[in-house]
Amino acid sequence: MRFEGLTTTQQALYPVVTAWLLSAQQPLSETYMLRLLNSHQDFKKVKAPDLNAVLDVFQTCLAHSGVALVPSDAGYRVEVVKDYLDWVYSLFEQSPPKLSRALLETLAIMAHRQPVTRAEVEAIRGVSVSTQIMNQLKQHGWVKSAGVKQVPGHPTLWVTTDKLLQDLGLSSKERLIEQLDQQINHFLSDKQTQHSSNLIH
Amino acid sequence: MRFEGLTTTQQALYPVVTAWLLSAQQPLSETYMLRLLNSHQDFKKVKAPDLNAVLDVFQTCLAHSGVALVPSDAGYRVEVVKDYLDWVYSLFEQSPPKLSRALLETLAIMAHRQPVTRAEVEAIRGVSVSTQIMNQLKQHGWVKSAGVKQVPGHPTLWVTTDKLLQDLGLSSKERLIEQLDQQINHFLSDKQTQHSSNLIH
Amino acid sequence: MLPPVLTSCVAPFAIVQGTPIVEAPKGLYIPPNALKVLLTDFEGPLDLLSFLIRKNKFDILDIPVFEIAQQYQQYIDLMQQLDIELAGEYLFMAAWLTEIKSRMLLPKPPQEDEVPCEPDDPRAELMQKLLAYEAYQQGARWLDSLKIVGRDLWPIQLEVAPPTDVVANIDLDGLFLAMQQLLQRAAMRSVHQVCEEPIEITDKIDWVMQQLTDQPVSLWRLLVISEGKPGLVVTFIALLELWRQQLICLEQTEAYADILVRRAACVLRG
Repeated sequence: MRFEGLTTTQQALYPVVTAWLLSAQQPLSETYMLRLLNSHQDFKKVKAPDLNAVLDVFQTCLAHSGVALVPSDAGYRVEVVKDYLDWVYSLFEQSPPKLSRALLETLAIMAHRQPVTRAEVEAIRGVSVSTQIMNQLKQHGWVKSAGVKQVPGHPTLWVTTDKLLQDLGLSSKERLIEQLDQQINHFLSDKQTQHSSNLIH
Repeated sequence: MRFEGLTTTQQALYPVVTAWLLSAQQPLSETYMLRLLNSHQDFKKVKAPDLNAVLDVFQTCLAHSGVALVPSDAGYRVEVVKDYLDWVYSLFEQSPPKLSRALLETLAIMAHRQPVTRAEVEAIRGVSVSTQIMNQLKQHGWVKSAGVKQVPGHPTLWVTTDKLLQDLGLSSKERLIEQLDQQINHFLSDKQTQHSSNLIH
Repeated sequence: MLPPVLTSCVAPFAIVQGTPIVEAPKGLYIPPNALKVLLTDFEGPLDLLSFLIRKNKFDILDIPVFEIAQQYQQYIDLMQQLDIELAGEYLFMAAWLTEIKSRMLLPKPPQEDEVPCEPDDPRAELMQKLLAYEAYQQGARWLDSLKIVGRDLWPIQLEVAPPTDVVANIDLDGLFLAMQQLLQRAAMRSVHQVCEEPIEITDKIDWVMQQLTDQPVSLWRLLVISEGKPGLVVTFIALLELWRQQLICLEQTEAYADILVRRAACVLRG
């Protein structure tokens, strides 16, 4: 299917949806995208078939490329095709991969609130923490389980490790927590100043 | 230009290069991609025209979408184009940052004079650098401390980061300083010319 | 009433249909707030000075100090009338300008012929400072003209989990940045939320007690940013309630220091 075959609304939708799919760091469900679109004046009446037509065209565009639009239970996600992963890894050899935002956010919460359950992290982040991220954190040796929480379901409690402190160049866990505390204080006091300066004008 | 118009080698190159461009964490220069490709058995003989043909097709595929393949000083990068930035930010529940004049002035001085202390910046601006500005610069990940100056009080020395270069699309710190130098010298010589012509008339 | 400074400027303050307007039409009202915004927009005394120089089309390498000093003083007076809090730097500059003025009034010592008087120019240092500052303003404008990631564009970086043998770099800056983004999002969310889930005080009390150990914990750690203001209030009430029941101790070593919270039991034991 080609772009030219789309309706005017769908053509207007196309850049928005493609920008989302390529920049989102987690799968985007159809429902979620529709909700976000419908909340906007221009796309109030967009329905699932419109979205699907757009996704079809995007899929066609990505044909032959090293990435593909992959649907899963959680939603659509653009992923590097397995066959070309090794090529992407060869980029990492030159410069080690940066950690994803989702991973760093999860780690920051775990460090600050430890011991903490995965559900508690999710409550703060507002989105779910994927198993992939938990595995990466464990693989790097930055978090470990420290028993279970005495609530129904007995979820695992997570704490940060000495290896994380070493990698960050910090002397103690207290220091790490203290530094994160400071960040929060800065943020809150900045907000306060911004707020009061808004009031002046 | 369409995928079908590519040579066999170029067709084999296409998925590799597209996977790179969409997953790389920094802009990729032509030279860099060619070097990486040539080091591999299959692509020993790949030359710049092959790469360019592939880039052309990719560019065509991205037409109408919310992202574009953009060359910069530092290399090629796929980016969300400005018109759709607000949509991406709405996905992340954020809004694009505004950069105040005070922040940009402070950054220009820090970049040009690095390593530099806050007091030195203040001496040039003739006004104190607010903690809020320093925090914003740190939050963008654009400046970091690099030890202390060996003078009484041991003030922190500030330098710019690699993230700043990436965010500005510049290839190196030298390039940043050089460009600022040019701007500054250009300005100063302009003023000098104006001054001399004032004296003559 | 129009402040005198706006009418006394030589340069036109507006151009209407090609005709420069030097004097404000009578009865024109500038809301004090708008004026305030204009005046608080200056990034310090050097910025104000370079604005005045630009506006009057003066030569920065040959500043007419008397005129500049007078106009500068008018702005300062105006700012004070409008109760704008003036940083000390502004007053320092006013004093400096006065000093330069008086030094220029002193008779020059007899000079040997053909020796340029430039090095003794009392204005030299000020002009040098202004020049350097304006040069960096130019640098800032150049930075502003660039396409900046985050503000003007968003680079696409599909997430690829690294192979197991690759060691990732981590640093505190990265962690701080993540924390920052998290807080920003939480702040945005609390603005957007129309109806919020109520946070029960009894739940909060349970939760707080779970967080506490024998070790003192900073009050900040008990505040859940994503819960917004209602959350803060509920946490506060929960803490007061626990304190009233003598289940926790609150400590503050000095004014404005972190408030530390801990279980009361350890105090009894200690």
